[in-house]
Amino acid sequence: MELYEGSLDVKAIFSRWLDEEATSNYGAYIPFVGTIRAEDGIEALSFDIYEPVLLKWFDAWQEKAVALGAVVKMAHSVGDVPVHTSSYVSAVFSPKRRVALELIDLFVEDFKTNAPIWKYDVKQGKRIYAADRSTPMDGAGLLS
Amino acid sequence: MELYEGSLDVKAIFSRWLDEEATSNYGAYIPFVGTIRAEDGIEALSFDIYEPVLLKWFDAWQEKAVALGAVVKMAHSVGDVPVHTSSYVSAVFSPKRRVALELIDLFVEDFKTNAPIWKYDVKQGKRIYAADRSTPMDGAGLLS
Amino acid sequence: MVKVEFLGPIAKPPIEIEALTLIDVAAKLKEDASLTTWLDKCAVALNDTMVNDLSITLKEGDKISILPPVCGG
Amino acid sequence: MVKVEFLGPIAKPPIEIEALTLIDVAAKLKEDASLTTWLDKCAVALNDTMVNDLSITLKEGDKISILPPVCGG
Repeated sequence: MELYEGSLDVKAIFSRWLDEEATSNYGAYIPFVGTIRAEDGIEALSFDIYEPVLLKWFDAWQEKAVALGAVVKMAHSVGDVPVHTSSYVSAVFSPKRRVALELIDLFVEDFKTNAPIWKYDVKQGKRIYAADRSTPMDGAGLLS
Repeated sequence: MELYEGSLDVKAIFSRWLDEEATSNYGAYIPFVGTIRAEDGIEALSFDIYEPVLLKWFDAWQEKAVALGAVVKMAHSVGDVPVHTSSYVSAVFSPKRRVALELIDLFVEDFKTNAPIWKYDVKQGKRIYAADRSTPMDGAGLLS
Repeated sequence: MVKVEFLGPIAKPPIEIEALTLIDVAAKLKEDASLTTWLDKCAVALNDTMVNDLSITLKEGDKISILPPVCGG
Repeated sequence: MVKVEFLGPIAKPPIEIEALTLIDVAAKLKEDASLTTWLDKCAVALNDTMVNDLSITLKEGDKISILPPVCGG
């Protein structure tokens, strides 16, 4: 789990992860790279992260991955990330392709729902919470 | 569609594809990297490819991808590829993550069934057809 | 006393309140009009572990985090 | 005359035969004992397009490719 101020150096992250597992005998490596799209006149997206809960969320996924003989990795940006640069890379390494293809899908989708990260559009220098694209986490409404 | 003699330079391919689509406004980039596992005492795998049919297979996938607003890319090795090096990289770029996650799965699975590529184990310098891991293509048995 | 912190876009400073369970916390937070639109969409962590049970007994110094809807990536 | 080529592990040189349809090609190939274990597992391309219909009419110079089970990646 890696957090960075601003845009990710996607090539460096991809390459380092490849090197880290170069002799682990995994047959499949599937990264997912998320890049900021230019839309609705935004200059950038900006992110807040609550790191303690993110780390627990990630560790729980790592346990699931290891139980399948696989491993997961993740990097995310904190703060502003300009359009056409990347804020998110996650990856699965696994001996077999089916496990890798299924795990990257579940990992990315659960990330979207349950990773404690808040997204803001940046327009004319102002940060606007992306309420319409945000999802209540599992268990939301407990105090209502 | 790119074919190379021997192992793929995965980092260079990943980075070049990223650069090629740097301003295409895709939000999701999912590569699949296939690496030769050390197992059953093999030194390498070796590949034969029938390029004319592979190109048509790939072009048909590119059409499907474009219809979904996405694009696919692929690189594969010809000849011997030593263990712990990579023989196959494919990728999907798409505006949205669901399309990308579903397309990479379908693309890789159809590749395994219908790309005209033959795999051999290399043991003590000898090439042995991987018959037990090979799959008859769609329409097999037409002449039997 | 337990500490309640509001994460991300809620943009509200942390508060300290008396509470024996999350039921007490819920009652207290419902008194705050600025939270009305948030509470039904927010998840809750106790000492950085996500929780789903209002009856958990709280102890002095516990940290309760209020997590609004998320959108990483 | 049409040309029949055998791809990948079949490791057999191409042949030229007289054939009006793929039915003729099938009949000819079945005479070759070395192909017995291959034909039921092989797919067929005509001039590099995969085909699924035995009744296609062939013309002089057509290329028929016999594709054994594959395993890329």
